[in-house]
Amino acid sequence: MSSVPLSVYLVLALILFCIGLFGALTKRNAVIVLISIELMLNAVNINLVAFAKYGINPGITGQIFSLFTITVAAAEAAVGLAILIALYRNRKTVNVDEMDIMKH
Amino acid sequence: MNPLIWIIPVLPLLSFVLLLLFGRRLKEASAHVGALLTLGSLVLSIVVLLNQWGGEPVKETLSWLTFGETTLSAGYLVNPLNALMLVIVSLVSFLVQVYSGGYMHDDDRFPIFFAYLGLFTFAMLGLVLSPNLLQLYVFWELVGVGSFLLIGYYFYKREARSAAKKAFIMTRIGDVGLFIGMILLFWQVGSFEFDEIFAAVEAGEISEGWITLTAILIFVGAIGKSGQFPLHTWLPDAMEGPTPVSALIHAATMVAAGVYLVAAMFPLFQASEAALTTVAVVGGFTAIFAATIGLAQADIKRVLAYSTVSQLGYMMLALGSSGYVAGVFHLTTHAFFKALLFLAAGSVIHAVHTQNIHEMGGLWKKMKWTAPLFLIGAMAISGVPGLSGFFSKDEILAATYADGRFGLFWIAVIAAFLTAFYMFRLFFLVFTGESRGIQEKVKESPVSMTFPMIVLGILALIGGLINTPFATYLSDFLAQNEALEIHHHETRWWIPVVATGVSLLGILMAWLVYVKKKVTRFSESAPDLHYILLNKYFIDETYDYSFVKGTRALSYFWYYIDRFVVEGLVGLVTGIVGWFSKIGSRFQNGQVQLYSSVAFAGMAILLLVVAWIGGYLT
Amino acid sequence: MNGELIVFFILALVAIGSGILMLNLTKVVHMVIALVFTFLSIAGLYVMLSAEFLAFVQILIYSGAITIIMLFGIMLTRHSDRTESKIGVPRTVLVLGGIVAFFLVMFFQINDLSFGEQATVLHVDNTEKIGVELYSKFVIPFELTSVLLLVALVGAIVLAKRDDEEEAKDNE
Amino acid sequence: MTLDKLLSFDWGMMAPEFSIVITAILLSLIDLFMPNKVSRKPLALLGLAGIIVAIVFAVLQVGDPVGSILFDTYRFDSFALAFKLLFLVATAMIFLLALDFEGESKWAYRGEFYYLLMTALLGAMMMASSADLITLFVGLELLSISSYILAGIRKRNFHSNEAAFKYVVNGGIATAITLFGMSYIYGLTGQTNLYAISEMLVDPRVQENSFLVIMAFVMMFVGLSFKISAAPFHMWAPDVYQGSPTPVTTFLSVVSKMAGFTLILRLFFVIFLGTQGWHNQILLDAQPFIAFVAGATMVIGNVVALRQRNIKRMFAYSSIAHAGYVLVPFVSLSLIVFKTTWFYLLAYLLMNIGAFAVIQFVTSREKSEDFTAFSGLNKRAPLTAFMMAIFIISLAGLPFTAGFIGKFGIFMSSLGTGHYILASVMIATTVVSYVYYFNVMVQIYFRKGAGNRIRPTAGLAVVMVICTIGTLLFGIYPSLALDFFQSGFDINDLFTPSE
Amino acid sequence: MESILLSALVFSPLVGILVLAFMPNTEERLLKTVGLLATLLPLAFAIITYVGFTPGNVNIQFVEQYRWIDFQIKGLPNGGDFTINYDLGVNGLTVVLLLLTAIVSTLAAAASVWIKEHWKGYFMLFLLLEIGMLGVFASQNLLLFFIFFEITLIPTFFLIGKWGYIDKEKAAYSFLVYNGLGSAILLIVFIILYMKTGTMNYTGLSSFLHQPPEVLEQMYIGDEFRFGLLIALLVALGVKLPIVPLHTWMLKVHVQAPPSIVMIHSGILLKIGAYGVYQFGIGFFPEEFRQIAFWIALLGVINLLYGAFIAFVQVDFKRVLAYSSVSHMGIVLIGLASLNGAGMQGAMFQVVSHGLISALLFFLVGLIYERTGTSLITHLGGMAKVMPITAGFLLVGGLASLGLPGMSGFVSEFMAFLGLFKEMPVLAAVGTLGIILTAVYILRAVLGMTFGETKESLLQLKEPRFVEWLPALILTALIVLIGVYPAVLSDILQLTINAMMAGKGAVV
Repeated sequence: MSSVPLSVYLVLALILFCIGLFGALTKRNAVIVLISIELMLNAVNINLVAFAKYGINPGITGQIFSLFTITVAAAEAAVGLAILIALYRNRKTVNVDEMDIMKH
Repeated sequence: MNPLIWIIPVLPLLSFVLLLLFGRRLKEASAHVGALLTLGSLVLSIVVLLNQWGGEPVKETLSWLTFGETTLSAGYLVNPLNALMLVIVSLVSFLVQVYSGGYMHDDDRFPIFFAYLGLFTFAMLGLVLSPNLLQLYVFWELVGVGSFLLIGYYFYKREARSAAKKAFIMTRIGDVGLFIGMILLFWQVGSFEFDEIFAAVEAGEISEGWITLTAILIFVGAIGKSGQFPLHTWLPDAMEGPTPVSALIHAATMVAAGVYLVAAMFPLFQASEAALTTVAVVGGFTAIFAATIGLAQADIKRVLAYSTVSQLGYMMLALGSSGYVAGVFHLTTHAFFKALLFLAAGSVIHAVHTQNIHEMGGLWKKMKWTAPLFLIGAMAISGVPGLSGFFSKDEILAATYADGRFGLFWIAVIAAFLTAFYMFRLFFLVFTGESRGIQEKVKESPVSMTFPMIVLGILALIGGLINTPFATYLSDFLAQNEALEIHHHETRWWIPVVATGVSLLGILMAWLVYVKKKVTRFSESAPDLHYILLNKYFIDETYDYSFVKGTRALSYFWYYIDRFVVEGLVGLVTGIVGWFSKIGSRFQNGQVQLYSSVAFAGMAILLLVVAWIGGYLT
Repeated sequence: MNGELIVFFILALVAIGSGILMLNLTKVVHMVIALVFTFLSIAGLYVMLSAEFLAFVQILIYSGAITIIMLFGIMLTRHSDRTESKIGVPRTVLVLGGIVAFFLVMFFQINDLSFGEQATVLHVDNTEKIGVELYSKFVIPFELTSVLLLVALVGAIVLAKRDDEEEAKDNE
Repeated sequence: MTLDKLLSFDWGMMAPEFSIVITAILLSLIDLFMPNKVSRKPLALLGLAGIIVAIVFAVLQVGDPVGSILFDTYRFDSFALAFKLLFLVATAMIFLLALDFEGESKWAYRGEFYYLLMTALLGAMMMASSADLITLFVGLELLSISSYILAGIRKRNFHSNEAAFKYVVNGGIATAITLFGMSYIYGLTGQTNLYAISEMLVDPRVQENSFLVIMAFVMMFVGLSFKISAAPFHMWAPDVYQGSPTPVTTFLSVVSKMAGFTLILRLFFVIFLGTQGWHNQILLDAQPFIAFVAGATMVIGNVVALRQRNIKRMFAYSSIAHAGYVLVPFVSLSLIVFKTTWFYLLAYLLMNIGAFAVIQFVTSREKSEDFTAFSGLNKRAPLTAFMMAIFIISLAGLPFTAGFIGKFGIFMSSLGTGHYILASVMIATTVVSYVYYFNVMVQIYFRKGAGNRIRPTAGLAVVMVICTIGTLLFGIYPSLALDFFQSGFDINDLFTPSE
Repeated sequence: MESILLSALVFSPLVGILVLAFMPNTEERLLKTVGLLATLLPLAFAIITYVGFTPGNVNIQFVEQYRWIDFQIKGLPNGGDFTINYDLGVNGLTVVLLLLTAIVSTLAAAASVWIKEHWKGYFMLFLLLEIGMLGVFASQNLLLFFIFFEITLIPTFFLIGKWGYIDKEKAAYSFLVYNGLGSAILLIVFIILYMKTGTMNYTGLSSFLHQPPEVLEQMYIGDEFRFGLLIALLVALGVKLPIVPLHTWMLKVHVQAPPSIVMIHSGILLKIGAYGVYQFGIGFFPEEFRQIAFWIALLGVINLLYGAFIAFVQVDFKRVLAYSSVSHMGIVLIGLASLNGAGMQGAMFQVVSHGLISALLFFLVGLIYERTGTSLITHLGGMAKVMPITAGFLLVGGLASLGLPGMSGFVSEFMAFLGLFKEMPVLAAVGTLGIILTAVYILRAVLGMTFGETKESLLQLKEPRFVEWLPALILTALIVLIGVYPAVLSDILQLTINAMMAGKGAVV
């Protein structure tokens, strides 16, 4: 019986998720926005791994799920960054709030 | 015989259709076509009348319209009253058409005029032949249209336009009364047929209240058509039409249709004392009311028009006093002498090209035929003994007296006096004295015009003989109708004396005022009263300010409601959608983080609400 | 309070602290560095959760690869190093409100969530188990992931590659 | 697990997916070894051929029994097949659009475009064809990431860059939210297999935490709502649709959206209805919220579209609105959902691809995306104008078009279960939509436009004609599609766990 | 039993559309001729149908039924059988309406000589519109009705928006949105009925709906729900009819649309609303209808008076006629609300009669507008001098419109009031005010245009040629025919209406 209960991990993940979300929604720098999204995905991973150990039906599946998540996150980060670079090349900016030529 | 009856109205219809289609080619011949076809009707009508003498009523119907389990029929009915009316209508119509051949000679829409006359005659004959209320209503309205078309014959005149419109609308107000009355009666009886209605009344199937209500409503129709107060104002205005039209429609036939209607529905009226009283009071009031207005008018046709209104009131008074025969009798004689008067007036107008009696005068010598004929007419209407009007008026007075409404009796007597006065005022101003206007070449009218006048003159002279106290042919004839209970009232000896007295007094007064000039004219002695009379008691103005302006105001009110409230609400809805659209697209400001924020906030709210509703937030 | 708990709290504090730090720093590079600490402490947590292989992967990929490419990104885009938030108050309120609400709702639910069991066998042959599962049960998503990585690779190249001169003119 | 065991599965059922994968790989290889300056047009044709092969395989599978590989990580059932067919047909037509687009701008000489479309399609197909959270998630991401790249593939174009970036950010957050939800689902049930999850839901330990299940449900739903651009998660869509190359826009608005719906259908219906039937409390609780989302989507999509002048943006809002319509049957929770949704998506596919084909045609010829580019189209290209009119009429849901029957079906499902308010909202917003749809018609038919006669290329023409015929055919005699669906697909398959 | 006559009738305009599609769009005369000829085909079929119809037979005749759409769903109540048939047929009422549609369409096609441009598109849309109208009346099931109903929407939108007058597009949108909303509500009601009963066939539906709750048990539709459906139906059809205050779109259409289209619109399209109220409102929910009959009659009276009052102060003759339509549709409502043989038949007569009369009047408006470029009453004073025949027709039209006996308007007005007086005499008496007001505004407008001094601007005008007023002559003849001998209609209508009422527990 571990002395670290499941709920504590979950709360931690929740906090990280919220931090990531806040960053993604408010940070002006596009790179930070992308990184914040990575943080959100990390929070998910904590959940998955914690559930894999303390969940209702503990098993390796959670860990495998988080492996996939990590991979996908990496791919997403790479593509996001590539897009950002393409954009930067044209517009010379990475400020998210300046990317508004399409609106209304 | 029977198969021929339906031809009577069809002949004028044929004339209408033919002239409408081929009038342009027929030109002058139109008058002949019209007159000949009407003559055919006349001849047939006389045959029918003779057949009715001692014969049985004839009724033929065809199914016309079915709904639910009910079948409405159309057809014709001949009874003594109808037969008499047929003859009057076709006779006057024929004479007027002959007359018009001369009178309208110069008009370039000559054929149309005769076409309209044909239409009118058709409608009038159809009305008379109707065996049921519905069919009567149909022709009733058609008659109105004929009248409307003919009043508006000089369509380019503004006055003609408004007079036509007024005539149609005023009579339509009355018609609605008839319409409602007829429908209510239908739901009481289950039929529009006269005989079935009378049978139901007889059998007491309808309650007293319903009888009174429907009878009065039907009488409202008669008020409109016969120009009774308060719907009388259109009739004098209708004089904007050509004079032969006035003679035919607005003197002899159509306006008498109201009287005819009451007469035809008489068993219904008889069953309700209140209805009869209404008829009598309205008639009596109209008789004296219109007579007073007639005193002050300057237009020859308007004087005659008010005279007509007044005389129609007389007839209503007679009917309302249960004087069925008196009413019908007066209707008949009135048709003769009033048509005569109008035709004579037309002849005068034809000659002097004015209608203002103050611009006439001294025509006695210039119009050898017209003047004596007019005199005959005037004497007849004034009730000079021996002429037709004397007998019929006498009958009315007797009936009124017998009915016991003494107030109305005295009103009738006064009206008789006034009638004599204004008729002879007219006569003296027009035919005696010196010429007051420019009348260089006044010529007597052609034969085509004088001939009908002579015929009518003879009838006005002797027409009264059909029902004298000594020989009650008409009474007996009408009494053949079994549905009626005709009262024979004893003629009191003093009534004819009083009648003769007042009429002679009236003539004398007129002679004193307008020939001898012994008595100051009314206009000078009582200018205020004269002013009121000249302006017809300001009834037109009152109507104008109340109903016409009121309707207009109401219309504008609704129009603005429509424009601003109804459309405004629509505008509001579209405005809200548009505003929402604008807000929505403003929100879409290109900031990607805003997009996500909105989405996330949406999710948070969603979760909160789920939690709240689900009761998990404890 | 046992040692495990202490370790957990330290790691958690580091993770959260660096996260908050990231939010408050102004220099972009600093932010990224702060985040590395978060990633690292998360790796530590994985170890505590009997996921050694994952911890390893976490360090390799997040603290390593992703952080590095992000830094490259920062370098490549050569923008001013500093960044400050310029978003308006209403939106901050919207975001904060949303997040707080979300946090609270979730927090009350997971606060006392416990199933009282744990997979004691997880520690044993952790990596091997993962390998076996991955290549048997999850072979289809695994292969699909390979396609995905290929796509990401191609995409990243296509998008980030500098164009030929000729193509450079092809701007609208 | 041994190789024998692995090989014992009936891999043949994956034939459509395999054809797509193989084609994608082939394309990338050929592209790699092709000389730089050579036109990539043949690649498109090859891709098209690959899709047609896949369609053939798929059609041959119609009526096959339920099959499963490796614990449902791949699952073959009628539901999957029915929707996969739609994806395949749609993508085939998008390839034809892409073929035309190539001529207009040099970016498209690259082969990536085609095989990225292929992989995106593959992702969508996997989303339809799996009953395992992990596979579903990977499929979703495969679709998403391919789409991000496709949106930004005109990399010298400001709009394209911006669209791609916005898409990545929004998509990333959506992914995170979806995953967060999935992690709880996994955690509470300990399973990733949908049927197993469904069974676990009745477990008392899960029941205790049913609210967390709802939370997870909502989060997954929200994440997927991004994909189908349902309000308030729709805001990225207009920008991304406007900035992306038109074939990609078409793909996003048709295939990607349909995949989203497919995933939602499978995920929620299998999880929540599988074991407990139609009266699952969780789903019933969630009903009003889906209804709200559907209503908001219809309102916002249609109302905001009124003010749009950019034709692609206008159709972006239009497709948002259509997402709202498709969500309506979800609320009604009856078996009719599948049939109506499927038919509506089929109709939507035809009319929307058709409309976008015309839009691509007109905007590329006019060099303008303003909706006035359509002015006087009936003079310059009468037949195209007529076909556009058909698509618009269908989108507006007027009769004798597939769109009408589709809407009719949706009404049937919502009114049959008593969702009168939702149906009323749908009706009202449909009427609003008439205004902007007919605005385009007014441009086409009432306004005088300058310019000469223009004619579409063969690829475009084929797409337009197919879509027109389809729209009319399924509008006049919808039984063609309905009977095909009825006889070929037993949708109860969905609820039959594999052995 | 299997006759394709009705299909042939409904889709016969397609022939014209196809022919036109392959014609060059510059040949004005040719296109107009073909357009006109194309409308003769449906007219011929309509006449065949009318002649072939057996008035004594109460059943639906010329039935066509094929399986069409099948939303088969397993595991639902009703056994999941959601089949919708292609289902045509006529009864005494619809056969008349079909004939009316064909006649008015042909005459409107004749009135299309005044169309100035794009004749090809015009006639194709025109014929499409005719398909829609014919279909509406020939349908025997709700979906088909609805489809044809909506079909009329699209061509009308274009016909107004492209060939109308200055403010045409606004009018077109107004038309579209209002009618779209109306038909949308209609669709909701239809589908609810469908889902509750599993059938869309009129006969099937009404027999289902008239079963007592004991028989149907859970399937029985509650009374309050029925009221809801009925009211929704009335709102939906009220837009089309139109019922105040849902009428504003119609004014725009009447003023802005080309005369030929207004002939169709006012002559036929508005009548669909009336037909719908009769067929669905009374046919499906007679008991509920009876309970709200007073309110419907009240609405009818309001329509009647409201339209009449406002028509009185309009300066544009087209607007007078537009409000006059509002007013006349009040009579339809009155007749329907009375729920007895007289009233219902009156309403149906009014449908036909107003169709002819408004077609006539709008035809004349077109004729006049073509020559004078105006329809303002004050600009047209004294027209009778230069165009006596036109003025004559105008007068005839006006008189017909104000319900002059001897013309069709009277018969319908009379019967409607006859019906209402039996049920609600007081309300009916108030309504008769409308009879007077109608005379007032019609005469004001018609006499204002024809009588009086002739305006100088009109002096050069020439009377139109015979062929030009031939349609007016035909319409007048029909109006008079029905007015003089209403049995031509009543014989064929009566049994249908009786059957409807007898079956539905309404009092005959």
